[in-house]
Amino acid sequence: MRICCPLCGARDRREYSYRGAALPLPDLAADVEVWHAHVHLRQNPAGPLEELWQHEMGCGAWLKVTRNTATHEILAVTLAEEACA
Amino acid sequence: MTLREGAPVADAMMELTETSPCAGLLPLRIGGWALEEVPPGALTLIAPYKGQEQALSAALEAVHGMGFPAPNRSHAAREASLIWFGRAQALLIGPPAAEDLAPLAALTDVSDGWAMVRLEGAGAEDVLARLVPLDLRPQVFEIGHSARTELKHMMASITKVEENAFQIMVFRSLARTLVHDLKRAMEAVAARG
Amino acid sequence: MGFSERFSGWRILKEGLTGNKGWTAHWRDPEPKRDYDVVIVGGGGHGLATAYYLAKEHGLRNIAVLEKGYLGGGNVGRNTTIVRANYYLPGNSEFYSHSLKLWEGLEQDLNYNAMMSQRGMLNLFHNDGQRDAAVRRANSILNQGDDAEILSRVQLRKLVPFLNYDNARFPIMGALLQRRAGTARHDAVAWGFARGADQYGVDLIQNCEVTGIDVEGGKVVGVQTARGPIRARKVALAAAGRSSQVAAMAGLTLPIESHVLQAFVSEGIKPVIDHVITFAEGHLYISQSDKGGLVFGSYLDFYSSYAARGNLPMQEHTMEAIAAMVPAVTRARLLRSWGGIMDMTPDGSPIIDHTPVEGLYLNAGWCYGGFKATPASGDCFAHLIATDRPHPAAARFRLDRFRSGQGLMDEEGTGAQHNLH
Amino acid sequence: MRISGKGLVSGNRTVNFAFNGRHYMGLEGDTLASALLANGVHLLGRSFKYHRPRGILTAGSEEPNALVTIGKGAALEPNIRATQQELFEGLAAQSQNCWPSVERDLMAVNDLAAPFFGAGFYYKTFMWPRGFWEALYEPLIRRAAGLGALSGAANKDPYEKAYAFCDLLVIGSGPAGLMAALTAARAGADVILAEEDSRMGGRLLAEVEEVDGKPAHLWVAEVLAELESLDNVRLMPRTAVTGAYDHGTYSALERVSHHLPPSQSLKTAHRPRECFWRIHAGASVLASGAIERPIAFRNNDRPGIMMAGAVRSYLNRWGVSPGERVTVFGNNDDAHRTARDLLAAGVHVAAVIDSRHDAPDGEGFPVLRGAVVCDSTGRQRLESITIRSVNGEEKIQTDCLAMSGGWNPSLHLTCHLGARPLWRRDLAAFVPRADAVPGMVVAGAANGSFSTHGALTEGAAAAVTALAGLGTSATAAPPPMASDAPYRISPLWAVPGKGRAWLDFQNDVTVKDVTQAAQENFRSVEHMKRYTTLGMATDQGKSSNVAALAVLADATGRSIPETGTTTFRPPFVPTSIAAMGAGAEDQGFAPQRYLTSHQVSQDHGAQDIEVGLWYRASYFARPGETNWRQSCDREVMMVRSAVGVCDVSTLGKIDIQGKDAARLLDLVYSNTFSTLKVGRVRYGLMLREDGFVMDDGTCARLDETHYVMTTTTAAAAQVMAHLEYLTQVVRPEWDVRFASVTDHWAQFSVAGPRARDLINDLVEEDVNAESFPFMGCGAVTVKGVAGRLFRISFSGEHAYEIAVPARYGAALYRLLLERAEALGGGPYGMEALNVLRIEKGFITHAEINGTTTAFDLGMQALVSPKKSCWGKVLSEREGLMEEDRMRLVGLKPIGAVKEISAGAHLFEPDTTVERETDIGYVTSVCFSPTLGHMIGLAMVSAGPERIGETIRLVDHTRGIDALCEVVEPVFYDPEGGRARG
Repeated sequence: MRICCPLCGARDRREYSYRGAALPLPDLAADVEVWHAHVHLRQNPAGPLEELWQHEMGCGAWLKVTRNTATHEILAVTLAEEACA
Repeated sequence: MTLREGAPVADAMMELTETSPCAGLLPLRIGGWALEEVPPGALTLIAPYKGQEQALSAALEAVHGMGFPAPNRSHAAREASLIWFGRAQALLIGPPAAEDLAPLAALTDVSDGWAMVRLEGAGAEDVLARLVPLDLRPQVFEIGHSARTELKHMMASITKVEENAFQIMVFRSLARTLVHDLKRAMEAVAARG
Repeated sequence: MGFSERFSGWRILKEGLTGNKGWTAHWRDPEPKRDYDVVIVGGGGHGLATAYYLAKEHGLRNIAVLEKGYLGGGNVGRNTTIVRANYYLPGNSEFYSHSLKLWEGLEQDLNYNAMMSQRGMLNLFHNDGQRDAAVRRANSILNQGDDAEILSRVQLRKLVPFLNYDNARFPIMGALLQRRAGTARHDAVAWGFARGADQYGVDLIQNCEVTGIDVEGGKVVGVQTARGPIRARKVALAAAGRSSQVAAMAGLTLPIESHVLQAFVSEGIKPVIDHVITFAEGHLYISQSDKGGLVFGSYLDFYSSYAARGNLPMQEHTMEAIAAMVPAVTRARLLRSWGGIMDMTPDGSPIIDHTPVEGLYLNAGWCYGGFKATPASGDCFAHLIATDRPHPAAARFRLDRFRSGQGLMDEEGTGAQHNLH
Repeated sequence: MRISGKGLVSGNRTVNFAFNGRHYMGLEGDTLASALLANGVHLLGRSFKYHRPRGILTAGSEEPNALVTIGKGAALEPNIRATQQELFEGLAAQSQNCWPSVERDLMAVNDLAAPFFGAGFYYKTFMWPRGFWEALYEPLIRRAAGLGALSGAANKDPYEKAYAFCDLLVIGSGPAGLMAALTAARAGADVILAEEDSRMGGRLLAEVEEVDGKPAHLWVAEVLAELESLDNVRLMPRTAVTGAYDHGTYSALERVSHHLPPSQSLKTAHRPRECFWRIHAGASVLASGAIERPIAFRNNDRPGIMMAGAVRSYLNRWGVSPGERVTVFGNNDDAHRTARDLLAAGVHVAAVIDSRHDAPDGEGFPVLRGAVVCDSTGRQRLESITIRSVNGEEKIQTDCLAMSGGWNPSLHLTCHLGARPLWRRDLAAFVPRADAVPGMVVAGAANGSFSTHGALTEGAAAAVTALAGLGTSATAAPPPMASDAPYRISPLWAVPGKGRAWLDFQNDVTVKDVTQAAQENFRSVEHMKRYTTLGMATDQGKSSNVAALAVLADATGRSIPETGTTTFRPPFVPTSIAAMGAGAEDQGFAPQRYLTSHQVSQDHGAQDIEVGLWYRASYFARPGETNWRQSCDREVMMVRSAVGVCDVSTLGKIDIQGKDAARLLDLVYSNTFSTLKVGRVRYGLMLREDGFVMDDGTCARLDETHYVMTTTTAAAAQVMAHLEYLTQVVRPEWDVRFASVTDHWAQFSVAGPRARDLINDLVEEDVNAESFPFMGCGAVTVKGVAGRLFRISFSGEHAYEIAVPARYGAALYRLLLERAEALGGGPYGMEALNVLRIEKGFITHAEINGTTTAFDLGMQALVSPKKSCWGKVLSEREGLMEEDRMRLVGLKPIGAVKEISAGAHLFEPDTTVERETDIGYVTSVCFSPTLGHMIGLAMVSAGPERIGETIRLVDHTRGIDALCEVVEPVFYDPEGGRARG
């Protein structure tokens, strides 16, 4: 598997680490239900999924990757700082 | 803390001798390749503050004669080079960073944080191909190109400094492993004749 | 209820002498009825075991198991066949202890030889911290009433002399041994439960994908399938790897992320490894099957996936772990690799519980641990379905523990990120 | 029998080799198989289950029978295919799975018991009495397991892994592959041409055929010469592409030195045995050819019964005829080709048996149309076959039967991403889907185009298509003249009749086993395979899967497509663990991190211990000290009474700058850092998103917008990634930068009553209570070097951490030890450090074990109520705030037993010891030389409420059952006067 880092270009999967689904962040003070849902519950689709990866062994950038979990096809990659700003 | 950390204050008082990261490990000559330690000069991480990218690049141009490098690129000038060192980071190698850059970027002295070696010889990329998951074909990774990647299981910075010559950096404490892994790769490629 | 066709050595002899003409189907292929007391979604190990125990322990007969592919085609048929009861946290301790006891009588109970082999499992440790954790675990196991021993480096070397003792990156200090742990022939477990359930009259329906769950007034009334609608008083989900999709049909969002876990088998070689050996630093587990193949695996590939296949970095990591710890077997050649889809939960432990929908029951989130759990999972799930009360051995496998924080079972202490367990 | 003047090895140097102890001669370019056939050796091994005598079936990597063991001692390697192993001077091979010898194998009795060893027999028996399975049955079965044996010694041969990149990867070097490579190469693309065989050319080396008006192998040589002359082409012989993975990644196994004698010279000492390649290709052309399939008939497994294509390979490539009186059996025209070649070479062809009624006429050999072979005789080598036709049955003497049931395209790699192949009736074979692997184009026989002309044309076209996908335009190399004979076949899978007809030769799976599986309702092809073990031998079912599927379809009254498809998973050929794991052997599994003080510590008698990836000093053995405890106790007392020095550089150090630095720290730490004064240090706690404690450590404020954070050694990388997450994903708008400076600073703890004297002895500044108060920090000049000084203590003593750039680390450490020793102190290691911290109740990852909260650790006060922080909300879930959660306390033994141990569990006195009554566990223990007894830290249900109570400690594994008093976790100087003073 290869992911195209917006900064470094296409790199082997082994340079990246995976966090999970890229979900909208709750307010820090949001109540426990909201944080419970954010941290634990997942739509977990068999298909396109927006997820967070970090180019940990490369440039260190966090990426928002849209990837099909059924085929592993990568549909889009952006820098998380831009996507989440 | 204006005193630049790591810089000898007055040589007369020196009692602490220096030890380089690869002391006792290098140089090595195997097959057609030479592996040598690059003498540790000053290394400064330069991380531009928000919105200061252009100003910083201009200031760098002015004081060090090199603008902020694009991703995967490096600049070289006399006794100094500036290599892209990851997201929003460049590494100034050689002279200490000018203090007047401080308002524009976080400057972090990492002069002693890295082991830096130079691998030279025809087909050096064949040696690195044993350790680095990077496309190093000459037409792809040209002189002046620089990448943050992994070397075996270590974070590394690799820069093509000349035809058949690469500068390789890993954290200082990993110097032994770096030399061991490169040596093994050189021996294996050499043994194929 | 007895078995219509008993297997035995005599049977083998008789059939052998008469040209093996007399063997009959291990299970029927019935047409689905229009109405069942219990419909179990998923004909994998857990679904089949659930059907078997519902029939055997609770006397239910009007049961259907709906399988979208072939029986036992899920993770029960793609794992590293390890059976053990060496967990240390309350909840897991009593459950896997119960499971191991069921394993020990399983073959006679099912009249099917699943080749349960209590060859012993060794968890290596490499430093004081790991040793203390192993001791804590061993004491938990012993307090639960199961067996565990701490072996010194010297004792271990006598038992398994071929490990890398003399020049390892992480020197071997000793091991936790559970003698009653071991392996079983994974497919045979599924087939045994299928045959057993079938002989109790359970309808095993293959190639019958569930496409919808019918809920009326907060109560489940049946399912839609590729072979038409089926009414049911109770619907039990045991569709590991697809739990999220199936639950979504009833409007539920689960605390589950699906990840691929690879497993590997080597060419057959004469016996070298008699135990199951695990190497924590590399998350490696390795054993040797009765056919001679080395069977092994390590981490997840770490990214969400429904593609039952893995990628190179984790394959290489797994082989590297063997090269590091078991250099005597590295001339063996990898023959096949495959990927299973794991329901990963935020604490790495499973769920057997009611759902907010009346009559809808959930068995999911087995992470890596599903195979060894098979009998107890079926027994406890059947108990819940039949009595609407949790089985004491699975009472802590609650769906609401993540919300409450009460009774989390994070054996590895890696936290709520699903893929880190 | 070698036929002089025939074959491509003719005239080559002779090579000496041995098989089963007997010595033979072969030719350079021979495989072990061709050399043995040339020497009239046909019996090579025994089958897995029935120990049937077996010979050579094929001429390639699909070989199920001819597996041998090569090498001696630690170099012994089992399961090597004689059909692939190149001959080298001194090669010594052995048969497998037979005892005492391949000719007389006692286990052959299994063959007589065959009726009782039908499919899945073991699922139905060996169950009584219980316990006999492990005791009796299983050991017997295990003894029969496997084919070859490993030596039991560690594999010391060198192996390697490597990466390669190209525009186009061409897999296979037959007509299609060569044309694809040529086309792409001429277009200037970067090409890798990978060929499993030692010699490139594929079937063109095995057939009598003209290409471009010249013998095919000469055309091959010309093409290779052109490819070799181009520097954008990389030829990789002996390299099998083993897997197709996501996004253009392929794996390949190169047999680097299997064909060479064991290395003698120093120069080749490091030459790898194998190399495991990770190839990334922009696109690929799969030109892997096809595999001929056997026909199942009674006793079709005897030595001498071979694939027709293999017979041609041995004849035309190696100049060997596998028999003197050959018969041919087929359902397609290729069979006739075999007869033609043999005849032309002067070999007697007794008959061609063709199941088709419309089979073509023979050219100088008799053709029996509409006939089949229904049996054979010959114990260790074929003697006769029985032919069944309309005129009844007839027996013919023959020593070699060449059979051809048709060809299966080698589409294995197209299945690796999950795609299923399609059935083509006209070929009676599966062919790959066009879109099976993104970027891969399949050409030639692999795609079902079996004529040479078809393969040449398709190969060139495939390269054009593949490159177009990369935006490179290429023009197809013009296909040379070649035969375009149509492929005519009428399916024949199994000849009906009594007895055992083999499908999977190695695993001994017969037609009967498959039909019995169907009879027992294992009708799904997956069920059938798993029940019969068909296709699970070392040949991975390459020659048996499709036929078995057809037999199953027949037995269940379904068409083949209805019954299912075959699928394949990586690797395409068995791949050694050593190659895929190369680099991890010995100590290569993980990088090794060394401290600047390492050598100096060694000189002072330090024993190394791994801490994460680091090596640290465990303790410093002084002359006369006979165990670690003596050293440890001395070092502890030394710190408490004088001064000790310890290298703490492994702690993660993160330099944080920017106007939002303080905000970031308030977010990441549960307590407040924005209020920290410049020049001061504060202890902080970090929570995970789920509210549990992630890490702890100190953080110093160097100036308004500049902090340096310290993490534990274990969590350094995790914390770094966490900070990146918070600043890039959670608060990308904040202006804060950070960098790891862990390796830049050599940092030493100087602890003990004399610490200040020692420090003042080394730094220019006057270090006193005012300039460096407790938890103060600042710049100092150490012997002329600018460094940092932090007055912090992890020992409870008056202590500092002094840091200088790492190049001065060794020198400063040496100096520190020198001065410390002058003050009655010296170095201390991890063991002493651990004792010192337990005496003070300081926690480490033994307590921060991922399942404990700030509340559990008695640090709720560090979760500021005044601000929110990362993880706070979930840390306050009701279930995490219950009084009876396991919470941190101290333990000291009060009963007769004075020993306590980490990992022990805790109970109320006078309760039974079982899970239900378990109320906690011990996290850390040590002998405290300061207090003169053992002490421990523990997590106990409602711990703080039990202070003063007696508790029972049980460690079954160490046989400890002790009574302890539950005490506050701080055992020493609870007021902290010593550290502050």
